[in-house]
Amino acid sequence: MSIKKMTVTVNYQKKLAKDVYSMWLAVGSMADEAKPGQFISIYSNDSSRLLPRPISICEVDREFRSIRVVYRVVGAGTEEFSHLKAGQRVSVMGPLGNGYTLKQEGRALLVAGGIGIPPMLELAKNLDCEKDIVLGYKDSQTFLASELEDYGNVYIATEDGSVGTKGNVMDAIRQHGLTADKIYSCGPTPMLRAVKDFSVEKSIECEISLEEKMACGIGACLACVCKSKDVDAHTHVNNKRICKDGPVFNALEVEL
Amino acid sequence: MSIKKMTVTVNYQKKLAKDVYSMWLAVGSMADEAKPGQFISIYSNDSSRLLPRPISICEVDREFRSIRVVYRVVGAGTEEFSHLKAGQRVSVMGPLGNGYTLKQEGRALLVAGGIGIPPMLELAKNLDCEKDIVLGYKDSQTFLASELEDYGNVYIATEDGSVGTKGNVMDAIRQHGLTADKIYSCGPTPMLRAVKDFSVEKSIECEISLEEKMACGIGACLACVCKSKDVDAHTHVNNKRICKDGPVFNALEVEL
Amino acid sequence: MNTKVTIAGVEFKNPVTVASGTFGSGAEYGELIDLNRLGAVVTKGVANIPWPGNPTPRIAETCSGMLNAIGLQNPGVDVFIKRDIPFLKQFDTKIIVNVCGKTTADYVETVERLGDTDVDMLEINISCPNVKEGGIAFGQNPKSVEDITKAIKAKAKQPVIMKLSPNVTDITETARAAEAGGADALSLINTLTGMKIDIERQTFALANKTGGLSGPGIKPIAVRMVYQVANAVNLPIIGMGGIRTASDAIEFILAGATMVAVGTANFVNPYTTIEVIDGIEDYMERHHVDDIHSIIGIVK
Amino acid sequence: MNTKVTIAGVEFKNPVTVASGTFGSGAEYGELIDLNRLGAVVTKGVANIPWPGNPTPRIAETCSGMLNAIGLQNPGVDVFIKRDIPFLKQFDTKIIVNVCGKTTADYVETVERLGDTDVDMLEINISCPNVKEGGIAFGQNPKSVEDITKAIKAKAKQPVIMKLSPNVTDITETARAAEAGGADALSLINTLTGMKIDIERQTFALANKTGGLSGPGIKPIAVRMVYQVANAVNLPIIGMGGIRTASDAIEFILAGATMVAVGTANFVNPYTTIEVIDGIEDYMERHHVDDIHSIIGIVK
Ligand SMILES: Cc1cc2nc3c(=O)[nH]c(=O)nc-3n(C[C@H](O)[C@H](O)[C@H](O)COP(=O)(O)OP(=O)(O)OC[C@H]3O[C@@H](n4cnc5c(N)ncnc54)[C@H](O)[C@@H]3O)c2cc1C
Ligand SMILES: Cc1cc2nc3c(=O)[nH]c(=O)nc-3n(C[C@H](O)[C@H](O)[C@H](O)COP(=O)(O)OP(=O)(O)OC[C@H]3O[C@@H](n4cnc5c(N)ncnc54)[C@H](O)[C@@H]3O)c2cc1C
Ligand SMILES: Cc1cc2nc3c(=O)[nH]c(=O)nc-3n(C[C@H](O)[C@H](O)[C@H](O)COP(=O)(O)O)c2cc1C
Ligand SMILES: Cc1cc2nc3c(=O)[nH]c(=O)nc-3n(C[C@H](O)[C@H](O)[C@H](O)COP(=O)(O)O)c2cc1C
Ligand code: FES
Ligand code: FES
Repeated sequence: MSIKKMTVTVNYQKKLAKDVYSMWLAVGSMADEAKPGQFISIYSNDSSRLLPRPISICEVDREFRSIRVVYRVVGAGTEEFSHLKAGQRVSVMGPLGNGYTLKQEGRALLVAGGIGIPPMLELAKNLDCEKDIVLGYKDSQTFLASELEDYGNVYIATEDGSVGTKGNVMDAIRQHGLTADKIYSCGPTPMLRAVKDFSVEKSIECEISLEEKMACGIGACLACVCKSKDVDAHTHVNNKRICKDGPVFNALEVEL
Repeated sequence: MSIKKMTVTVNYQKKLAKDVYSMWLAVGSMADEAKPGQFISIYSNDSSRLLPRPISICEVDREFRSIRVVYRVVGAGTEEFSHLKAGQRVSVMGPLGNGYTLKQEGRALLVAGGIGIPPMLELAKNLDCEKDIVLGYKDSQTFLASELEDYGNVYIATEDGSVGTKGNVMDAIRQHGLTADKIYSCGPTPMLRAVKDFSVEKSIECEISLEEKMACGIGACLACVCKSKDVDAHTHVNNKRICKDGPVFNALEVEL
Repeated sequence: MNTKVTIAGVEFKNPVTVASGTFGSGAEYGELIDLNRLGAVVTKGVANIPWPGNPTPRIAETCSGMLNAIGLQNPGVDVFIKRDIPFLKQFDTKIIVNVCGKTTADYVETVERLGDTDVDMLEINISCPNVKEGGIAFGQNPKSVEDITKAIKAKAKQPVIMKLSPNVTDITETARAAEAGGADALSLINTLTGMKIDIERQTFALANKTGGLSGPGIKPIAVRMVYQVANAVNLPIIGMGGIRTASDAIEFILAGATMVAVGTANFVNPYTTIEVIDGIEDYMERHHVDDIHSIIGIVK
Repeated sequence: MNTKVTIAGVEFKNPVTVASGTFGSGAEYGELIDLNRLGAVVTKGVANIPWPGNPTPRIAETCSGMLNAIGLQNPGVDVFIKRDIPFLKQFDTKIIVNVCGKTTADYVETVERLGDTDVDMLEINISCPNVKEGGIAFGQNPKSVEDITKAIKAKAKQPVIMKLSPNVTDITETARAAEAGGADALSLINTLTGMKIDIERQTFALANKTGGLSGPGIKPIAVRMVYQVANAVNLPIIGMGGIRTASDAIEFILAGATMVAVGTANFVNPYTTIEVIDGIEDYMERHHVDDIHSIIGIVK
C-alpha cells in the first residue's frame, strides 16, 4: 500500500445537515487501495494553516477513482472545505492508517456517533454479513442514516429523543436487545468507552476508531499517540500512533 | 474625502502583456471621489499575507462605480490577484493618497515608465489640455499605449529598441524635442531622478509619484517615508509619508 | 455586563486599546473608526526631541507577520503636546503616551514634560529592537529595568506602564525588576528581533538589517509570556502580540491580561479594535460572564 | 555545480537535511520520498532509556506555525541502534543522531553507546522546551552549555553538533559557550516556547500547557539568530526554523548556514526536502554560482 500526497479536484459537494457536508474528490490511484476505516489528510489552501485535517473515508468509488468524505464544520479548516465548489482543487494525502479488519461471517454490529458515522458507510458496503447499525445523533439533524439502510438494519438514538431512541447508542442497543459476533465502532471517546465495556461484558470482539490531533499523519512525529495496554513494538513505550498503528484498534489493545 | 475598507467584486480581469494584468473592481462609493494619482490598497485572501499591496488607480468609471487597476505580477500577492476571476471577491481600501494637481492650461508632459504607466490613463483623461505622453518599456511587451493615444500624442521608448526610441524616456523626450508647462511623472526612481533634473533644468513645474513599502497605507505607521527637503509639518523631521502626503509630490519637495 | 477595567486608578470603558506605533496618535484611524469606542489610545513612541527614524525600507512582510524598523521616528514631545494631546482630548477615551529615549535622562525629561498634560498614563518603551541606543538595551537586563523604572517613577505624575521585551531568556525576571522599580502596570510583548534577506538582491530586506517581528505568527509566544508574567508579579498586564480577533484577545485575558492591545492587525483590517470590543461582549454573553474580571487569568 | 559541503570532516552530498523530531528515523517519509536524495537524515531525539513523552494533545496549530510538546518520546538508544541505524544504513545519506537526556550522565551514556555505531554525527538537543528536566535548562545558560559540551566531547567518537535554544537574551553567548566547550558545529534554532489557550473549553490547547513554536512564522527570528551566530563564532551552522521553500533555505545560507534543515514543512508537504534541494540548484544556476560555498554567509 502506498501513500501519496496530491492535489485533487472536487467533483461534488453537498450539505447533508446543519454544518455537515459531503464531498466527492477525484483522487486517482488513491482510490484503488482505500479501505474502510482508513482516512485521508486534507490540507488547507490558506498558507497560514499548516496542518492536515484528518477525515475518514466515507465511500470509495473505484470505477470513478473517487473518495467521498463527510465532515462537520467545527473550525477554520472545515469551514474552508465547505466552500469548495466542484472543479476546485485541494491537497490530500492518503490513504492513511490501517482500517477495520473485515469479518465476513456471523452478525456484525456497527455503532457510531455523530461525526464518527461516515466511515460506517464504506464499512457496511464491504461487510458481507448480517448487520445491525446503530447511529447516535444529538437531534433531528441526522445524516447518512438512509444511505446506511441499504446495507443493514439501522437503529437511531438521539439525545433529545427527536428521532429513534431517546438517549445514546447504548440505550438503543439495549432497547433493541442487539448483540453480535463483532462490533465496529467510531465516535466520541465516552461512547467508545461504553461500547468497549459492553463488548468486554459480552465477550464480543470489538474494533474502535480513535481520534487525536495530528501533524504528519504517517507515523513520524508522535503527535497522535494513545495509551496502549502493552509496550508497543514501534515506540517501545505504552504508546501507539493513531495515524499509523490505528486509527482502528482492537478495543482491548488501548486504554480510553 | 473619506477612506473606506471593503470587500469588493471583480468585474473583469484580462492579461495585457507578459505578467501585466488589468482588473476592474466594483468598488461602490469608493469610485465617487477617486482622483488620478491616488491608489488603493489591495489585500490578499491568504491570511498568511498581512500587508496591503498599494496599486495605482488606472481608470475610474463613475457611472458603474468601478475602478480599474493595471499591475505587474512580481511576487506572491500580485500572483494571487492575477488568478482572481470575475465574480470573485477581494478586499480593498481607498482611495488613498493625494493624487496629481491638475493644471488645465498650457501643455502637459506625462512621463511614465514600466508599471508607473497605469496612473497616466486616468490622469490623461482628466487633463483638459494639450498632452504629450512618453512611455518607457523594457521591450515590445507594451501595454496601455494604444489606450493612451486617445488622449494625447504618445511617444514610446524601449530599452531594447523594439518599439519607438531605443533607450529610456529621456531619450524619447530629447529625440522628439518635447517640452511643456507641467510635467507629471511616475516610474522607477532613476527615471524620476532624470525627469526631475530635466524639469529643474528647464524650469518646468513637475509632479512625481513615489513608491515605498507600506503597512497602514493611511499615514499612521511611518513605514513609507521619503526624504523631504524641508522639515515636514506632520512629522517635524525631514520625512514625508508617501501614502498620506504623497504618493504625488512636487519634485522639488523631495529628495530622490 | 461589565467590561470596565481599572489600572492604577485609571478606569477604561473596555479592555481594548491599540499597540504603540501602529495607530499614530489616532488621527488617521479616526477617519475609519469611532475613537470613542476604544478603552484607550496608546500613541506612537515620543521622545524629548524629534527623531528622524531609520532609512527605508522600514518594513517587510513575513509569514503571518511583519518586520518593522521604523526607528521611533517622532516629532518630539513639544509638537506632541501641542498637537496630539488636544486632538485626543476630543474623544471619550483614555490617553496613554508611549515614551522612548536614548538615555535615562531622555526618558525622564519626556515624562516630566508630560507631567502637567492631560494624559492618563505613560507607557515606557524599554524594548524597541530598532534603535542603536536605549530601547532594548534597557529592557533586556533586569537591573537596568529596575533602575530606569525607579528613575521614571520618581518624576512621573501619571501611572507608569513598563513595556517589556520578549527577547529575553526569562521574562519573569524583567517583569519582577519592573515591579521592584515601582511600575504600576506592565505591557507585553514588544516585537521579537528578526531578519529577512532578499535572496535575489542578496541583501537585507530592511535598511536596518534587523527589525521587530509582530503579527499573528508571534501570538503563541506573547500568550505564553503574559501567562508567565501574570503568575509571577502582582501588576496588571496589557497583553499584545498578534491579536487579530476577539478570540485572540480572549486568549490573552484568560492567560492573565487585564487589557489587550491591537497592533499589526490594524494594518490588515482597520476595524479590528471595534470587532474585538464587540466580540469580547459576545463571548461574555455566550459564556454567561457578567464581569470581565471573572475571566482574567482564569486559565491556570 | 558543487553543492557538497563538509562539516567536521563529514561530507554531505548537499546541504539539505531534516529537523530532528519531524522525520522519525526516516522510515515513514521513505515511503514518500527517496531518502538517497538527502544530504543527511537527522533522527528524532533518542535517550539512554525509553521515554514515554507527554500526554495528549501534544500539538496545536497556530498562524503559520504549530506548537508541539511531544516530550521527546523515544524507544531508547538500544532499540534505536538495533532498528533505526541499520534501516538508515541502506541509504546513501549521512546519519546524524539527535541525543536528549535529563542529566549530563544521560547524554554521555547515550553518546558513548553510539560511539561504536555507524552514525556520522551527533546532534545534542540541549534546547527542548517540553521536558521538565534537562533540555532547555541546559541550553539557556552559557556556563552549562560549555560544561555539557565538554563532557560530551570528552566521550564522543563522532563530531558533535550542539543544538541551541532561541529562548535566550543573546544567542551568541550560548554559541560562544558551545564553541569554548569544543563543539564541532551548531544547529539552530530549536523551537520558541509558546502557549495556546482553547477559549471555549477555557484550558490549555496542549496537555503540557506550553509547547515549542515552529514553522514559517518563526523564520525571521531563526534567520536573525543564524546571522548573529555566524558572525560571532567560527563553527559551521545547520540553520533551521520555518524553512518551507528553497528561497527560505537560501535565506539561511546567505545569512551564514552551511547546511539547512526542513522541519515542520515536512508535515505540510512531504516533498519539501526534495523541492528545496532542486530549488537551491536552480537558484545557483540562475545566479551563476558554481560552488555553494561562495554564497554561504555573503550577506553581511
Ligand atoms: C482519524 C480521524 C478521522 C476523522 N474523520 C472525520 C470525519 O470523517 N468527519 C469529520 O467531520 N471529522 C473527522 N475527524 C475530525 C476532524 O479531523 C476535525 O474535525 C478537523 O480536523 C477540524 O479541523 P478545523 O480546522 O475545522 O478545526 P480547528 O479546531 O480549527 O482545527 C485546529 C487543528 O486541530 C485539529 N483538530 C481539531 N479537531 C480535531 C479532531 N477532532 N481530531 C483531530 N484533529 C483535530 C485540526 O486538524 C487542526 O490541526 C477525524 C479525525 C481523525 C483523527
Ligand atoms: C503608491 C504605489 C502605487 C503603485 N501602483 C502600482 C501599479 O499601479 N501597478 C503595479 O503593478 N504596481 C504598483 N505598485 C507596486 C506594487 O505595490 C507592488 O508591485 C506590489 O505590492 C508587490 O506585491 P507582491 O506581493 O506581488 O510582491 P512581494 O515582493 O511578494 O511583496 C512583499 C511585500 O512588499 C511590498 N512591495 C513589494 N514591491 C513593492 C513596491 N514596488 N512598492 C511598494 N510595496 C512593495 C508588498 O506590498 C508586500 O507587502 C505601486 C506601489 C506604490 C507604493
Ligand atoms: C510599525 C510598528 C511600529 C511600532 N512602534 C512602536 C513604538 O513606537 N513603541 C513601542 O513601544 N512599540 C512599538 N511597536 C510594537 C507594538 O506596539 C507591539 O508591541 C508589537 O507590534 C506586538 O503587537 P502586534 O503583534 O499586535 O503588532 C511597533 C510595532 C509596529 C508593527
Ligand atoms: C513535532 C516536533 C518534534 C520535534 N522534536 C525534536 C527533537 O526530538 N529534538 C530536537 O532537537 N528538536 C526537535 N524539534 C525541533 C525541530 O527539530 C526544529 O528545531 C524546529 O521545529 C524548528 O524548525 P521548523 O520550523 O522547520 O520545524 C521538534 C519539532 C517538532 C515540530
Ligand atoms: S500525526 Fe505524526 S505520528 Fe501521528
Ligand atoms: S504606510 Fe503607514 S505611514 Fe505610509
